[in-house]
Amino acid sequence: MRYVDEYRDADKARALAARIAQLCEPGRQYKFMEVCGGHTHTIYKHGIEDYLPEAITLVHGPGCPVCVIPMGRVDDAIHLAEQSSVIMASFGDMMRVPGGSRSFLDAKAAGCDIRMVYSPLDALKLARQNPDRRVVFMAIGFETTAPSTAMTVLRAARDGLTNFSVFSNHVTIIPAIKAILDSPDLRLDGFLGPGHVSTVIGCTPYDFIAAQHAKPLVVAGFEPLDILQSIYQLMVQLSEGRSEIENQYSRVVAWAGNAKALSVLTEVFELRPQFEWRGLGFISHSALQVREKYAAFDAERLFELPGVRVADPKACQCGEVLKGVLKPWECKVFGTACTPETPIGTCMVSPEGACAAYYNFGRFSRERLQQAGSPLAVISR
Amino acid sequence: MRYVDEYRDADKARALAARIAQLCEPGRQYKFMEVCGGHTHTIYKHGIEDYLPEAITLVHGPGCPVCVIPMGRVDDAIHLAEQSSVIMASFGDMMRVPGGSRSFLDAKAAGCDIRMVYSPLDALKLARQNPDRRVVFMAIGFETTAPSTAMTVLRAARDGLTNFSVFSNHVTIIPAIKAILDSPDLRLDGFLGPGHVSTVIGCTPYDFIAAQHAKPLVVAGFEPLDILQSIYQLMVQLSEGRSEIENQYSRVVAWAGNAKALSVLTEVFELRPQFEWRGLGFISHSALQVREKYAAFDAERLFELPGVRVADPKACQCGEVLKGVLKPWECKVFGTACTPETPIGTCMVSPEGACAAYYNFGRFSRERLQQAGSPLAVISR
Amino acid sequence: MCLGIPGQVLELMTEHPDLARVDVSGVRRVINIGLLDEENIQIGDWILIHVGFALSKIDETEAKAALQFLEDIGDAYADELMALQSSAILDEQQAEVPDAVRG
Amino acid sequence: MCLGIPGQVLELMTEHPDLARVDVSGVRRVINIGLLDEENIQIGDWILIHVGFALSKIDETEAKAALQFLEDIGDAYADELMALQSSAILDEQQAEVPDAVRG
Amino acid sequence: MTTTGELELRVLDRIDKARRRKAKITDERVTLAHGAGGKASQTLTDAVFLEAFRNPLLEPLSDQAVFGIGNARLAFSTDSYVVRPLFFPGGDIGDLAVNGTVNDLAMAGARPLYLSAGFILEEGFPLESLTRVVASMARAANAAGVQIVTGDTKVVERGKADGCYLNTAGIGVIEHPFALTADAVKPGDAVLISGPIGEHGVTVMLARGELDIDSDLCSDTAPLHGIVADLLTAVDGVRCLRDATRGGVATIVNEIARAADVAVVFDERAIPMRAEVRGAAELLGIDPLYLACEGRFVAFVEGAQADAALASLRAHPLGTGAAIIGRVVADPPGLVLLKTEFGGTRIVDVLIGDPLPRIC
Amino acid sequence: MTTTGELELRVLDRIDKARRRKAKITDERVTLAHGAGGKASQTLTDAVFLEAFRNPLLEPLSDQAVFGIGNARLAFSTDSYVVRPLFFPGGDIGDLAVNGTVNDLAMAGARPLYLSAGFILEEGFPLESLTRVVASMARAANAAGVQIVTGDTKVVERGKADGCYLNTAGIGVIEHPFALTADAVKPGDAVLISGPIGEHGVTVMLARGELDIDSDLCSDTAPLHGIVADLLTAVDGVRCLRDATRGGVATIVNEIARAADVAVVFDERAIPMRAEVRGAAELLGIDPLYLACEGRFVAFVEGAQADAALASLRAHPLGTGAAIIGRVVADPPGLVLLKTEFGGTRIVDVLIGDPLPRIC
Ligand code: SF4
Ligand code: SF4
Ligand SMILES: [Mg+2]
Ligand SMILES: [Mg+2]
Ligand SMILES: [Mg+2]
Ligand SMILES: [Mg+2]
Ligand SMILES: [Mg+2]
Ligand SMILES: [Mg+2]
Ligand SMILES: [Mg+2]
Ligand SMILES: [Mg+2]
Ligand SMILES: [Mg+2]
Ligand SMILES: [Mg+2]
Repeated sequence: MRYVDEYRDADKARALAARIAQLCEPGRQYKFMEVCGGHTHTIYKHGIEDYLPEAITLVHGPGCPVCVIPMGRVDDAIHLAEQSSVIMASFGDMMRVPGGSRSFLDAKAAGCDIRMVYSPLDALKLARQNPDRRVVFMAIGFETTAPSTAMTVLRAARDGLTNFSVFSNHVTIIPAIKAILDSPDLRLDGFLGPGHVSTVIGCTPYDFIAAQHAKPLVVAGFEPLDILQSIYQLMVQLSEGRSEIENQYSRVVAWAGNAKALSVLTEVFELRPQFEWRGLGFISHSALQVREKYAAFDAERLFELPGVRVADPKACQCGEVLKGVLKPWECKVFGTACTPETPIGTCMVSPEGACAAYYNFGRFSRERLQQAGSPLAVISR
Repeated sequence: MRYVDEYRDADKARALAARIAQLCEPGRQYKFMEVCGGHTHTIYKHGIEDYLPEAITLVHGPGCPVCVIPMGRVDDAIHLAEQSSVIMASFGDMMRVPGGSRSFLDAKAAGCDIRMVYSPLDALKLARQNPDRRVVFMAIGFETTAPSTAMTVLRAARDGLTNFSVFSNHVTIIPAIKAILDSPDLRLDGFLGPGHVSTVIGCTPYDFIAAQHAKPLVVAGFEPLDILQSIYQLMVQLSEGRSEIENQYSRVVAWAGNAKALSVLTEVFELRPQFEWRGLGFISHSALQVREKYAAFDAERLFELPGVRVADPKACQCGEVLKGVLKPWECKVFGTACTPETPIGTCMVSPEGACAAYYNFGRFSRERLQQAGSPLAVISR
Repeated sequence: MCLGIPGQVLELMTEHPDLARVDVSGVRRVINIGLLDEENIQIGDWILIHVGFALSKIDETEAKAALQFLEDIGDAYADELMALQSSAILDEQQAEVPDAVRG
Repeated sequence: MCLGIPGQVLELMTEHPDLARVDVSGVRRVINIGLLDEENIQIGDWILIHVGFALSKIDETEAKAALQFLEDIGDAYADELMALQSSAILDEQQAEVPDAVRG
Repeated sequence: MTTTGELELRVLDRIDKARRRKAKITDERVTLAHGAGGKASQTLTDAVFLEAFRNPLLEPLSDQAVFGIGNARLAFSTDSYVVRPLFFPGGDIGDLAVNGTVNDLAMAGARPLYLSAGFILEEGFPLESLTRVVASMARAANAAGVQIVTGDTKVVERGKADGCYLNTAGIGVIEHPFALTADAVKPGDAVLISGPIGEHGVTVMLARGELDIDSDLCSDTAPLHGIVADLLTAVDGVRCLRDATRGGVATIVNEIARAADVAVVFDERAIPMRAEVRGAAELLGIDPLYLACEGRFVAFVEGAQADAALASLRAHPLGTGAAIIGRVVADPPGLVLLKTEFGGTRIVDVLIGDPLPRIC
Repeated sequence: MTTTGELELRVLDRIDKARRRKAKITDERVTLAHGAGGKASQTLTDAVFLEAFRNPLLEPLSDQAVFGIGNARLAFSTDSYVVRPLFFPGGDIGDLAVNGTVNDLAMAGARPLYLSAGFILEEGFPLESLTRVVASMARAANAAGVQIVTGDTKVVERGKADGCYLNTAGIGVIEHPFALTADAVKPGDAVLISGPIGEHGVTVMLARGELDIDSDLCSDTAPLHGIVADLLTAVDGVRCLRDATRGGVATIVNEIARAADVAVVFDERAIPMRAEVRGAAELLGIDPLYLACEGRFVAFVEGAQADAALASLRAHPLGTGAAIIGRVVADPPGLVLLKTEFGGTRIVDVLIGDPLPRIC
């Protein structure tokens, strides 16, 4: 596959890894946060950590749209799905996410009409095919996904559909990064920037990270060499004493982002005063709601919602994991009470969640890895 | 079973049969019509003909509600069932009755929501259970059944139900008997009167048969001894030169019928100017329609119906069979093209239909019967 | 015409005066007796059931009289048969019939 | 974040100017390219697909430059390895690793 | 009257020929009748399944195939179970699925050994119900002395099934020398039933609740290989056995009459039936001869051994209500007759479609 | 960093213990995950079915039971088929149902002989479709040299099924001396696959049409007993065979790693896969290792005979794409690892529920 296979080459990885290792100052520890859950997934799926010296630690960030949905919003969505007139359309990712007592999958098994879709446009198609039902699209995602939802709303408006609405849970990444930078627990040396969010918002919104917090950020692609190269670029900046915004993913990300996508997003959505993030609490101006102008397509306006805030389970340490303060396996219930089969927190549900990624792909010790022939073991000796 | 077993006693049957045989005038042939399909069914199911001398022939009449429904009405009913909002409720008897191209069973297999009910009240229950659907009750039957439909309409009216209606195909027996008496093809010596119709209408409506046509009629019960006894009573009348209306079924039928049932019937229904009977053509004042007052429960007023008249299949001789002019096996397609599995005419569908009764129960020759040990064979020698 | 089955009233539904629980040879169903308003139906009464409604109350006196008539005819016939049995013709006839179908 | 996959435009839907048929390694789907209005998408172009929409057009020049950078690093490393190979240590290490997992 | 008589005979011959013609499917769609065990089911089996799969082992269309592997004679059978409701007085889909296949093996005189179990579950089916069904299967397997040794589970989306469907297949070993086949049946044979008919059919029909009829009836579901083994030990003139499931006694006896080209004459008075079964049948206008049993079988036995066979059946707890209910005669071939309680004679034909309640 | 390392090790041990704990069902209702072949399916099987039916033949939870009757060693297996759509490029529910059971028998090294066929049809199912399915079964049976010798048909009301469900059960005879069992697998064994993975899974997923993705892929459905027989003749070090159906290669290899208490290390680069399968998997965010095949099997073979086994597989028309895809090692017991193309190592765990497309 073009633009994929080239970035999975083990020889180039070894070369990059050697350079990265060479850049480590003896005795110094480096902590980089990959903001984006997609990166977390790639890191574990391809075993990228095997190429990193012990001095470098990757810390998983809050950029997993499924992980940050609070339970109360899931319950609201299930409440919608329970209306006999409603067909709930959702990405597969949402199906297992637990609300206060159950997930979409549970609700579906109990009789709710919940359909998996690949695209918000598929939800629109459902609305056309079922004129006597009300189709609600469970809209989740960061700035990457919000323009697609917005385009879909615009099309529904153009076509005069009266049985389609979106339940917007779209969030924005910058306030989440700010919350993390403001957290006293965490000392970070730099960031891997979310490449696909940047296809929309570009690279300039990260300027404050370099300017105000003096941290480097490299907007990174999603293939393993992209990540390794981005780490290399971070290490180079640190070794040179720089803290700048760089774009490793320039084949896909334009520095200015996608103007059309931004304008569509802004046409349909506006910032909410504040929004609850799972584990992180309320963050102001961190989420998108449908504008008054498109009220006819806003499930929150069309339906009554319980809107009950549900406290996270006591055992759940997702907040700490999402902020990068805890490694997944440091959570007390990790892998025992909380597994992908019986998730307590959202981070164990989404394939982009740090706990799920670590449990599914990375659950073994460095020692065992070396026995199994880690490339690092080969390189570092 | 009380009031059942006592009337199935073979010893008494032999005694009655002997008396009947004794009453036959040598050389004379007797033809009696059992007006009612229920009688036809009993006659074949219990093998009553085995007790009758060859001089007596039973001729099957038009009193099978399913048999006389014209194909166009079945098509209309299927048209109703095809409306996605409609639940069609029907007695099991109707399920296999062919319309112009298909039956309820076919329509159900093709996706129509058609439910079998035991009582019109069950259809009412369906309406209560499915407030967002429109339940149509396929009302068929003679005066026996019409009061039950009427009671159900009255109850729907009392309870203010807005999603229940009846598609009335109720017919009345007297005009059909008149049509038969007016037919030039048939010479009858007497009638077995329809016992269950008489629970409602009583015995006086048959007076014209005795008075104007000088034929005896005995209102008969439905157990085999009831029928044998009724035949005996007919033979006694003939031997005594009488032609009167008698009530063999006096344990169930009051001479005056059931006043309450008649009043309920008259409250809800009125006579149609004319109505088509399968095989018999249009007969005036022979069927019931819902009165204006209960228009809200009349499917014919609530829905648009195609109302197309469909000609009977060419091969079909049901009309002749229903008038008693032909024996079932004298129809050219009987038992070959027309079987209960692939019925051409309605008489092959209903278990009360003469063709079905004869095909299912009676399909063997007198010769073979005698070999198998017919009681008649025993008695008559 | 139309299927009618005798059943015996087991219970009158006090809250629904037009309903009664009826037994038919050990199986039971609630039947609408609204068409028998004037019959003053009681527990133990026999009624004729059709499509969930009672159409008439069965008259035990009439039933007995009719059965008596049948029995009288039967007895008379039996006497005649007795007289006939001195001749062996009938026995011979029956022997030709297979066991299972012997009347 | 969010899954994005590169695909190549096979066909532009003339009747729906915001739709294109796109190939991803031999499987094909119609993708909405309405967010790339200003990119003047042509057959043969590569785009990044996300939830049925194209989010950006892939820049081949940038891609080549980036790959060149990786190759340069790779080549340099290979040269260093060559130099190392005179010592046999590395071969010995590799022999301990099972065949199937050898990098 | 001679001409009428002759005409009637000609008509009857014509009908007979029509009935013996090769089955042809005229329907465009599957209807419930195709699964009811009667004429439509037979037509479907003949015209679609047999036509496509034809082989000597399938051809007899018994409820089981019999073949040898190595030195063993084996019987192999399958059935799917879609009964609604899943739980009913006297049983549930679980014991039905075990006993049903055990009985199809038993009807070949086999000792059932191993069962498979295939579950098709509807999304949302309560696990508690599944556990009940499975526990009931385990109990039934235990009682029948068979082991469930292999299985499969599929889950389909809500609305694509009705809670739980089951399939069992079974293997049994035949350890006696008799070949129990339909075409072994001969005029002079006696027809026996192992107990009262129709209890399962009525129980399930009423348990659905749609008819609002209640009763104290229980399903007759039971494993029959024990009583069969006793019968085969007691009597060596057993020709053919058939459990009276879908389509009831009438349908299976018709199948055998056709296969053996003989007539069967039932004696209505001899047919054992509980009063409640009769009551329900009268109320609904259905014929109990077509009601399914799940723990009764019909045995065709050499006439001379009928009483010995009856004694053997009655000696087994599952056969206390056994009876001789008919005789095989030569004529009219392929037909089943009923000598009615009333003294008349009528035909008992194959069931057309599902038995529909007759009301008016 | 030692304390972190030690803590991590302690955590891993805790997890390992948790994973080995007896399966317990926590769900109240059946979900699609219980039928997907992954962890939920295993839990259901262990906690409900095995618990109730427990016997030595069922206990190994292979895809078939193996037992002796008389002097013959037999394999017995069943599967139900609920695939949607019924017809898809390269196959349909009919040949799937034949090949699926043939293959489960073949995985015991058995020669499949006889099949049963159980149909559950939805009222209204077009007879033309049924005829197509049946014809396809007949062709597949013919191709596989098996006979369909017994069957059953049930019809359920419209809306209570999805056109047509099938069950097949099969009997095969084992004519070689090897016991092919999961616990025979040992460190040092090689893991082979008979051809490229995931074609059936992707084909069916796309054929549903809901994703609006099209491709030229075809299902890989095929009968495997021939290629298995060749392999068993060529090589006597075959330890265990498993067809890579529901849950895909990942799931079945996990099952075996657990049963044998060994680790398996896959080499990602060696795993054969068509470009289209990869494309669809990337587009949908699913892992092809979990995609079902219906004509591929995994063979565990003594390490020294790996090349001979590979040669034997490649010599058969159904094995031209065969490959050695991994090795069995001792540690970490019960885990399956993947050496990625990129050079890293990761775990390949049992599938959780149905593979859901990952989009964001
Ligand atoms: S292990 Fe579970 S509860 Fe703990 S942080 Fe991870 S997802 Fe949350
Ligand atoms: S055989 Fe058929 S067509 Fe002829 S009269 Fe009877 S029902 Fe009508
Ligand atoms: Mg809903
Ligand atoms: Mg309808
Ligand atoms: Mg069977
Ligand atoms: Mg069976
Ligand atoms: Mg299976
Ligand atoms: Mg059977
Ligand atoms: Mg199997
Ligand atoms: Mg299988
Ligand atoms: Mg069967
Ligand atoms: Mg298998």
